[in-house]
Amino acid sequence: MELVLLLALPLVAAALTWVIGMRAPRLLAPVILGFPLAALILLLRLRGAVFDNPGHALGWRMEWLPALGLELSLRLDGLSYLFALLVTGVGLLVILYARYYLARNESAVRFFCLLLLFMAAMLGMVLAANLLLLAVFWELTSILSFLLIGFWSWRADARQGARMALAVTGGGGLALLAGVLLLGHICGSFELSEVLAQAGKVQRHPLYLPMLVLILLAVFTKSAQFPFSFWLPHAMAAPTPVSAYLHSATMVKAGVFLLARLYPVLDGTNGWFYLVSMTGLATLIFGAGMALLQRDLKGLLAYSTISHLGLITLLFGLDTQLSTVAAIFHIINHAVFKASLFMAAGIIDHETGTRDLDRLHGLARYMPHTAVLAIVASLSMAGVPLFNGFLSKEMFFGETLAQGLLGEFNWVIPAAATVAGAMTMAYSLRFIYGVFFGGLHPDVPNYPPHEPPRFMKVPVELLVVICLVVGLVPAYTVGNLLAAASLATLRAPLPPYSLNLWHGVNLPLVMSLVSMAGGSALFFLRRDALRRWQQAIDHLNARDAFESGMRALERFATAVTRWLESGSLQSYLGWMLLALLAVPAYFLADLEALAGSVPAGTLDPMGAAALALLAVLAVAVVVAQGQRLMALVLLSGCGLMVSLAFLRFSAPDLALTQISVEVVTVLLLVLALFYLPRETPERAGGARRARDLVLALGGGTLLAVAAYAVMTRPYDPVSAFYIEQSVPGGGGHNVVNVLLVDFRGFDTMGEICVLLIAGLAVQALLKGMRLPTPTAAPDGLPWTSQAHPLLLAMLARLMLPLTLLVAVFILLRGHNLPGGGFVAALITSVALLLQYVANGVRWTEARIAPDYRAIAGGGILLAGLTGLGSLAFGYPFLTTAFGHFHIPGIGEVELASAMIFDLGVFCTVTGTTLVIVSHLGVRNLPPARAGEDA
Amino acid sequence: MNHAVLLPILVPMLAGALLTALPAQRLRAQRIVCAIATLLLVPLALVLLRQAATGDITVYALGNWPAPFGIVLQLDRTGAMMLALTAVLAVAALAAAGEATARQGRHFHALFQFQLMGLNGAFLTGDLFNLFVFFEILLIASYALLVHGAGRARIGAGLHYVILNLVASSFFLVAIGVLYGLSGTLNMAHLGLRLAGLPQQDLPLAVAAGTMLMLVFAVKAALFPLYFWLPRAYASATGPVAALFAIMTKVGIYAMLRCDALSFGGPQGLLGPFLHDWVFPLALVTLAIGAVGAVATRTLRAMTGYLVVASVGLLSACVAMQTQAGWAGAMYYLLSTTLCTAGLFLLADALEPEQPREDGALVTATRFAGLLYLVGVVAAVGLPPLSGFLGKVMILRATPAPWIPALWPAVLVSGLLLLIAVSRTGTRLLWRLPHEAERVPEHVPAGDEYLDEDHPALARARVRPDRRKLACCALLLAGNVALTVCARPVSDYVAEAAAQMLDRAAYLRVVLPGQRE
Amino acid sequence: MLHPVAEFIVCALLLVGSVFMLVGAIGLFRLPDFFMRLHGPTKSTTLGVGGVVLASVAYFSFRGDASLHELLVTAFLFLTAPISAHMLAKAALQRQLPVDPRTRGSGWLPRIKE
Amino acid sequence: MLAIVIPVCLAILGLAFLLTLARLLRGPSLPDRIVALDTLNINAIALIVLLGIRLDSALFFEAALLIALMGFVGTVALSKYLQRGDIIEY
Amino acid sequence: MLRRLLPHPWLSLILLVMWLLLSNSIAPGHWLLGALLGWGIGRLADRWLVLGAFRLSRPDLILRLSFHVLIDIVRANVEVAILVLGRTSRLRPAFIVVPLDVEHELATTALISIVSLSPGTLCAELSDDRRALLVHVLDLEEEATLVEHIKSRYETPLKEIFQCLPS
Amino acid sequence: MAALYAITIGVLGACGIYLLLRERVFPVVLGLTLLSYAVSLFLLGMGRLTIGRPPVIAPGASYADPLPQALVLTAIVIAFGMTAFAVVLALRSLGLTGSDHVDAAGQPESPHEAGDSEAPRP
Repeated sequence: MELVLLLALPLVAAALTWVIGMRAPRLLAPVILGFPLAALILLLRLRGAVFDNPGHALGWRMEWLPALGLELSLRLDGLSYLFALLVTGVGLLVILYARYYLARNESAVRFFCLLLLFMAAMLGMVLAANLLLLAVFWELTSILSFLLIGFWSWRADARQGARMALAVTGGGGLALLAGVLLLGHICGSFELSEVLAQAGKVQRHPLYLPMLVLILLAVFTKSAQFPFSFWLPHAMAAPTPVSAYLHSATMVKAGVFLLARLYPVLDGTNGWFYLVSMTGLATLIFGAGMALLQRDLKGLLAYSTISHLGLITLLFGLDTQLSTVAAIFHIINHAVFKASLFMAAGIIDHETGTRDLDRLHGLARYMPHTAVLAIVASLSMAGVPLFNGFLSKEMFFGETLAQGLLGEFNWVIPAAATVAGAMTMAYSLRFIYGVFFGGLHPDVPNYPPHEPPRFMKVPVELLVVICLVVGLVPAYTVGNLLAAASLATLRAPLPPYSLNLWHGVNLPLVMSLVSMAGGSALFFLRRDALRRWQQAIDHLNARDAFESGMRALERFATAVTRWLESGSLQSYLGWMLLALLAVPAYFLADLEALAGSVPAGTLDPMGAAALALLAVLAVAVVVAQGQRLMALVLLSGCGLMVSLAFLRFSAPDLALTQISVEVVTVLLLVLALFYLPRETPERAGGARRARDLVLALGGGTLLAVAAYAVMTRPYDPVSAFYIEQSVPGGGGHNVVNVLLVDFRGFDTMGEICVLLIAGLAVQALLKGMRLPTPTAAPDGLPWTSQAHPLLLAMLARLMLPLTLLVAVFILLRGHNLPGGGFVAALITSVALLLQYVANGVRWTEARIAPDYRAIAGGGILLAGLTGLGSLAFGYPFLTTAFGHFHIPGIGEVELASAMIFDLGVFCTVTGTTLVIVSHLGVRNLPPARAGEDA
Repeated sequence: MNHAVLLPILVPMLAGALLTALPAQRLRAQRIVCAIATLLLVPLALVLLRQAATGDITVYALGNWPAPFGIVLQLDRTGAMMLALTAVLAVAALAAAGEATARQGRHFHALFQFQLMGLNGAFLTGDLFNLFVFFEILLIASYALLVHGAGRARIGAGLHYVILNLVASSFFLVAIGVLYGLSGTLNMAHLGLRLAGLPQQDLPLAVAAGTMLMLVFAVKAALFPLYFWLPRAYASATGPVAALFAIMTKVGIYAMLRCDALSFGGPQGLLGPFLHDWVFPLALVTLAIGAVGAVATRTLRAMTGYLVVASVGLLSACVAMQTQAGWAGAMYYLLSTTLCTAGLFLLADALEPEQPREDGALVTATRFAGLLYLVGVVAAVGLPPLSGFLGKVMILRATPAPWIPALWPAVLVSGLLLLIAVSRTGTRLLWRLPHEAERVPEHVPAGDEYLDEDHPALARARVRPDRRKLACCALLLAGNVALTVCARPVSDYVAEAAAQMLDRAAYLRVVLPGQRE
Repeated sequence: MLHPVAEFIVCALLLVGSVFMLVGAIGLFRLPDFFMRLHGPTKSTTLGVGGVVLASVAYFSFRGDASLHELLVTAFLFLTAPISAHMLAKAALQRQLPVDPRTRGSGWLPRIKE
Repeated sequence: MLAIVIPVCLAILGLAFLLTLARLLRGPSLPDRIVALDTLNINAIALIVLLGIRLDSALFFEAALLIALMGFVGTVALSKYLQRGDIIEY
Repeated sequence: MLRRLLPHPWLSLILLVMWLLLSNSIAPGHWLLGALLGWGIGRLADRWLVLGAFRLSRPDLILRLSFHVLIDIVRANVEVAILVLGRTSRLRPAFIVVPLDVEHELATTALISIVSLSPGTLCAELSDDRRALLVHVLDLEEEATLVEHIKSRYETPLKEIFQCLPS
Repeated sequence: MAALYAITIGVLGACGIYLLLRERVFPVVLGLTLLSYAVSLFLLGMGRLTIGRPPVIAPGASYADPLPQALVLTAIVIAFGMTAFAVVLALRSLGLTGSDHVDAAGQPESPHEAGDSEAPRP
C-alpha cells in the first residue's frame, strides 16, 4: 500500500498544480514541494524493510487487464529503492531549484505539473513488477520528456529537440514493447518475479537474440548510447531543471536501470557481452571526446553524461559481479554530481544570459560561491580523489583490468578507459577553468553577473555535500544502499568488495593518475588545437542531420502518397476494379467445369433477339460516348430492351419498373445535359484505353462466367415458401409485390429511405448552385422561340388526369397483379414532370405544387407507422393483416395493411422523384435567353 | 415480444422522416427533434448491451416471418457493442455540430438521422440483402453529409467517393446474386448452413462470391488498394461529420467479421485462403500507407484521416487471423481507435477552421486543447497507457506465430512513423505560439534564430478554439480513457463477443430453430 | 379453342397490324430525308398497333372474358403520337436538318434549307 | 392457324425491329435517332401485345400501356432539348 | 353548384369509362370506384385543367369528325404503305402552309393532332401567332387541294365544336 | 439460352466498366447505368431463366423464382436514387470548376482555369 501512496503522491501533486495555479499561484511551489518531500520521507521509512530483508521485496498488485498479463503490480527491492530515492530526492531539489529558475511570467503550472507527472512515471517505472507495466511507464517518461523539452515551445530548437528525443526514445520504447512481449512469450508471464527466475529457459530459447536486441535497442536509445546519443545534446533546449532532472539523474538512467533489472535473465551470453560492452565503450570514448569539443555549457555536460552512461553500460557489459556493483555505484555518483553541475550551469545561464563557453570566463570573481560548488562537482566528475566520482572510477578501472573477454585484445579496454578518463579530466578542467577563471571580464549579456537567490543554491549545496561525504566515507553513507541494490540486481550473494578511499597503490590508481595527468596536459597544452577542432565540427550538427533526415522522410512520404493518391478517379477505379475482379477470378479458376448439371434451356428466339439487340445497343453506347445525346438515346434503347428481356423472362413487375425508371432517368440526364458539354473529348492514350479494355473485358468475362456457371447448377431456393404463402399468408396474388410489402417489407422500407435521402441530398446540393446557362445550341444555331409548344402544352394537360387514373389503377392492383406503389409513383411523377416540361415551371407550380418533400417524408412516416401498427396487436414490426370483406351490392373487397404500406411507398417515391427532377429543372431562375428573339 | 431490438433502426428512421416533413426553416425545432432522437439511442444502446451481455442472441423476425424466409434482426454482443459505440459517437458529433454547421447546407439533421439508421441497421441485420440495403442507406446519407456545405474540396472528394462506392455496390449485388444462386437463401446463418452443404465442385463459385463480398466490404473499410477515397473525403468533411464517419470504415470491418463467421464458416471455412493470402498482406500495406501518409500530411485533419487508414490496416490484419483472440483484439482496438479518431476530427475542426477568420485572427491552442491532442494521439498511435496501446498489445499477442515476423515489425515501424507524424503535427499546430498567458521571457534571446518557417507572425490576433467542439472531443476521449480504466470488463466482453461470433451453432439454434448443422 | 372464324379474324388483324408496323419501319429505314422518315412511325402507331391491339381484343373476347382494355393502348397512342411527331419535326426544323432537294415549298419559315 | 400466324407476325415484327435499330444506329442526325427510339417503343408495344396473345396471358398488358403512356415523354424531352436546350423552363 | 361539385362532367365520364376499361370489368364495385375516381380526379383537375372558356357543343359533329378521321387514317395508311414500298424517287415531298381560322387553343391542338395522325401529312410547325400551320407532306399532288381538304374536312367541324365564348 | 444470357450480361458489364473508366462524368454515369442493367439481369438470372411463368398466383401454374425479382426491384430503385445524386453532384462540380472532368474539383484551383478549353462553352 505504501507503494501506491508513493506513486500517488506526485500524481496528486500534479493534479493540485491546476487547482493552486488558478487560485494562489504564489503558493504553488511551496505546496508542491511537500509531496516529493513526503515521498522521500516515506521512502526513508521503508528503508528498513528493504535493507533488512534482502531476499524479500515489498509488493502490491491490482488487476488491470489479466487477459493480457498486464497487471498493476509494484515491488520495491534494493534496485528500485535506489532509483526511487534518486527520483524523489533529485526531484525534490529540482523543484526547489526551478521555483527560482522559472521566469515570473512563465507557466509554472504547466511546468510543475509535467515535472511531477514525470516523477510519477519514473517512479512507476522503477517500481513496476510487471514488464508490460514497465513498458507503459517507460513510454510515458518519453512522452513527458518530449513535453518538457518542448516547454519553451515557441523556440524552434526546443521543438526540434523535443521531436528528436521523442522519435528516438519513443521508437526505443516500441522496441522495448516488442522485446518485452517476446520475453513474456518465452516465460509465459510478464511478472518480473517469474521472469527473473527463468534465466536458463530464456537464454536457450531461439527467440533470445531478437528479444535481446530489441530490449537493448530500447536501453541504448533511452540512455543515449552511441549511435543513438545524438538526441541528448539537443534535449538541452529544455529548461535547465529539466536537464538536471531528466537528462542527467533519472530518465537517461532508465536504460541502465533496465539493464540492471533484467540482468539476471539476460546476462552471461556472448551477445550480451559484445553488444553491451562494445556499445558502452564506444559511447564512453565518443561522449568524452565530444564533450571536449562543445561550445555550449550544457552541451558539454550533455556529452559528459553520454560518456558516463557509456561507462556504466560498459560496466554492465563486462559482466562480472563486481562490475555490476561498480555500475550501480557509479549510477549513484553520477546522478549526484551531474545534477549539481546542471543546476550550477543553470545558475550561470540564468545570471549571465548565456551558455557560450567562448564568452564565459572569470566568473569566479562575480559568483564565488557558485564557483566553489561547481568546481567541487566537476572534480568529482573528473574522478579526482576525495570525491565520490573517484571511488566508482577506481572500481571501473579495476574491472577493466579484471575482465578477460577479448582475449588477445584484452588490453584495449583498460587502455580505452584510461584515455576516456584523461578526456574526462580535460573537459572537467575546461569547465572549471574556462568558466570561472581565465580572463577578467566575461562578455555576457547580463553584465555584471551576480550570485543567484539564496535558495536557488541550496539544492546544489546539498548535492555537493553528498559528493564530498560519499567520497570521504563511502561505506557509512551509501554502503547499505549499494549492497541492497546490488543484491537485488544480481540476485546472488554479493562478491567481496570494499568501499574505501584508499586501496593502496595498485594498477587502477596508476591508471587514475595517468589519466588525470594526461587530461590536464591535454587541456593546458593543446587548448588551441581543441578550439580549432571545435570550430571544425561546429557545423556538424546532429539536429540538422536529423531534421534533414526527417524532411527526406517527409518528402518520401509525400511522394509515395502523391503517387498512390494521384487524385485521378480513373486510376482509383482501375485499382479497385482490378482487385474486385482479379481476386475473385483467381479463386474462380479452381472451378473444374464451367457448366453445371442443369441442361441449358433451349434458345428462345424472342428472348435471344432482345438480348442480342441489347448487346448491340450497349456496344453502340460505348462507341457513341463521344456524342452525349446520341449515347443517351442509345442508352434509352438499352433500357427498353432490358425491360423487354424482363418481360420475356417472366418478370412483368420488373419490366414495368424499368420502363418507368427509364423515362425519369432520361428526363434527369437531359436536364443535366443542358449544362454539360455536348461532346466528350477523348484524350486517353492508347495504353490507357488498352488498360481499360482489358479491365472491361475481364469484368465482363467474370460476370458472364459466374452467371453461366450458376445458372447451369441446381439450387433449392426458399422461394417455394413465398409462392405457397403468398395468398394465404400475404393476401396477394402477385408474389413479387407480396415479397416487397410483406415478406421482405423491411428491405422496401430501407429502399424508400435511400430514395428519400437521395432526394434530400440532391436538394441540399442544389442549394446555392451556380451553373453557366448556355445561350445557344452547340452548333451555333439559336434556340427556338417557343418555350412551350401549344400542342404539347394542351395535350400534356389532358394527359394528366388520365395518367393519374392509370397510376391509381396500378397502385391498387399491385398486390394481386403486376404493378404496385413504386411503379404508380413513377407514373404520377412522370405525368407531373411532363407538366413542367410542357407548360413550364410557373404554370405548373401555380396550380399543382404541393410540398413534395413533405409528401416524401410523410410517406415514410406512413409506411413506418403502418409497420408499427402490428406492434399494438403483439406482432413484430411490419406484420401485415388483411381481410376479405363482403359489401352488399359491390362484392368481395380485399383490404390489407400492406396496401397502406404500399401507399407510403407511393408517397415517398412520388415526392422524392419530383423533388429531384423538378428542383434540378427549376434551379435557374428566369433565364436570360440571348436567343429569345432570334 | 421484445421490440427494443428494432428501435435503434426505427427511431432514427421516423425522426428522419419527421425532420424531412417538417419545414426546413424551423431549424430550432429540427435540432430539438434530432437531439431527442439521438439521445434516445444512448439508453437504448445500454439496455441492448445489458441484454446482449447475458450471452443470449436476440432474434427479431420482421413481419412475423421466420428465418430464412423473412428478414430477421439479430442482436449479439458484437452488435450491441457497435450500437453503443455509434450512439456515443452520434451524441458527440451532433453536439459538436452547432447551428452553424447545420446552416452550412440543408437537411443536416434529417441526413444525420438516416445515417444513424443505416449504421444501426447494418449492425443488427441478419440478412445479406438487407445488409446491402442498410449499406446503401448509410452510404447515401454519408455522401450527402460529406458534401454538406459544399465547397470545392468536398465536392471533388465526394464525387470520387460516390462513384467508387457505386461501383462497389454493383459488385455487392453480384456477390449476393451468386450466393443466392448457389444456396437459394439470403439469411446469413442459413446461407452458412447451405454453403457448408454445397457440393465440392461448386465451391470455387461460392469462394469467388465470398471474396468479392469481402472486397466490397474492404472498399467501405478502406483497405489497400481500395482506400483511395478515404483520405481526401475525411479531410474535407466538416468536423462533426468526419467524426461520425470514424465509424464508417468500421462497418466494413464489422461486416467482414460477421459474414466470414456466420456465412462462410469462419476459421475452417471457405474464405481462409483468401483472408490469409490476400487480406493479410494487403492489411500490412494499408498499415504502412496509413503511417507514411500521416507523415506526409501537414494538417491534423488530414493526418487523422491517415490514422484511420492505419487503424484499418491493423484491424484487417486481425480479421484475417480468424481467431478468437485476434477478433477480440480487433474489437477492443476498434472501440479505441474509433473514439480517438472521432475525437481528433472534432479537435481538428476546432483548431483548424475551414475558412480563415475574417479578422485574420489565428486560433490558438489552449492548454485544454493541447491536453486533448495529447490524449487523442497517444490513444491513436497506440502509445501507453491508453486503450490504443492495450488494443495493440492484445493484437500483437494474438498474432499467430508464423505471422509474427511480418506483423510485429509492421506494427512497430508504423507506430514509430505515426509517432513522428503526430509529434510534428502537434508541434506545428499547438506549439507555434506561446500559450495565452505567456510571453517570450526577457532573459532568453527571442531573436530570429528561434523562429523557423512554421512560425506565423506573433503579432496576429488570436482567438480561442470553439469550446463546444472541444467539449465534445473531450467526451469522446474520456470514453477512450474509460476504455483504458475499465480494460478488464471491456476485454472480457470483447473476448466473449468474439467467441460468440465464432460459435455459429449458437446462431443457428436461435435463428433457425428447426434446422441442424 | 377458338372458333375458326374468330381465329381467322384474329389472324387477319394480327397480320394487318404487323405488316403496317413493318411498313412503318421500312419507311423509317429507307426514306431519304428526316421529314419523310418521320411519317413512318406515325403510320405504324395508328394502323399497326391498332391492328395488333384489335387482334388482342378479339382474341381475349372470343376466349370468353370480354377484354377491351387493350383499346386504351391505342387511345393513348392516338393522344401521344402526334406530340412526338410534332416535337420532332420542330426540333428538326430548329436544327435545320437537310431536306430532300425535291421538296417543294419552304413555307414561311426561311430557315428551312433547300 | 394462330399457331402459324403468331410466329410469322413475330418474325415481321422482328424485321421491323431490325430496321428501326439500323436507323437508330445509323442516324445520321439526332432527330433521326430519336424517331427510331420512338418507333422502337411502338414496336415494343405491338410485340408485347402479341406476346400476350401468344402466352394467353393478360399480365403483359400493363407493360404495353405504360410504354404507350410514358414512352413519348422521353421523345418529348429529347426533342425539346434539341429545340430549347433546357427542358424545364419558366 | 353543380359546376362546383362536378366541374368537368365530360372528363369524369371519360375517366369512369377508362377505369372500367382498365379494370376490364363492369362489376358494381368498379362502377362505384370509377365514378369516385372520376369525380375526384375531375375535381383535382379543375385546378390545372384551365382549358379556357369554351362550350363543347354538337356531340354529333364530334362523332362525325371522329369517324372521318378514322376513315381517313385507314385509307391514307394504305396509300402511304404503297408509297413507302414503292420507289422513293417518285415521292413528291413538300412543305405547305395552311392558314388557320380556328382560334381556340383546344381546337388548334385537335387540328394539329389530326393532321399529324393522318398519314401523309405531318404538322411541323405552328406560327407564333397561331394563324398558320406548316405541314410536311410526303407526296403532294396539288397544294391548294390539300389545304382545302384540311380546312373543310377538319377545321370547319372543329370550329363548330369549339364554339368560342366571347371573352 | 443461359449462354446467350450470360454473354449479354458480360457485354453489358464490359461496356459499363469501359465507360466507367472514362474521364468525364457523363460517360461515367452512362457506365454506371449500363453496369446496373448488367447487375439487374445478373440477379434475375440467379433465379434461373423462366419463360412465360410470371410469379402471379393463378390456378395450377408453376412460377419463376420471385425473390430475385424483388431484389432487382429494390436494386433498380436504389440505383435510380444513386444515379440522380451522382448526376447532381457532377453538376455541382461543373458549377465550381467549369469542367465536367471527374477529377476537376479535386485539383487545386488554378488561375488559368477560366480560360481553359475545358470551360463549358464560350
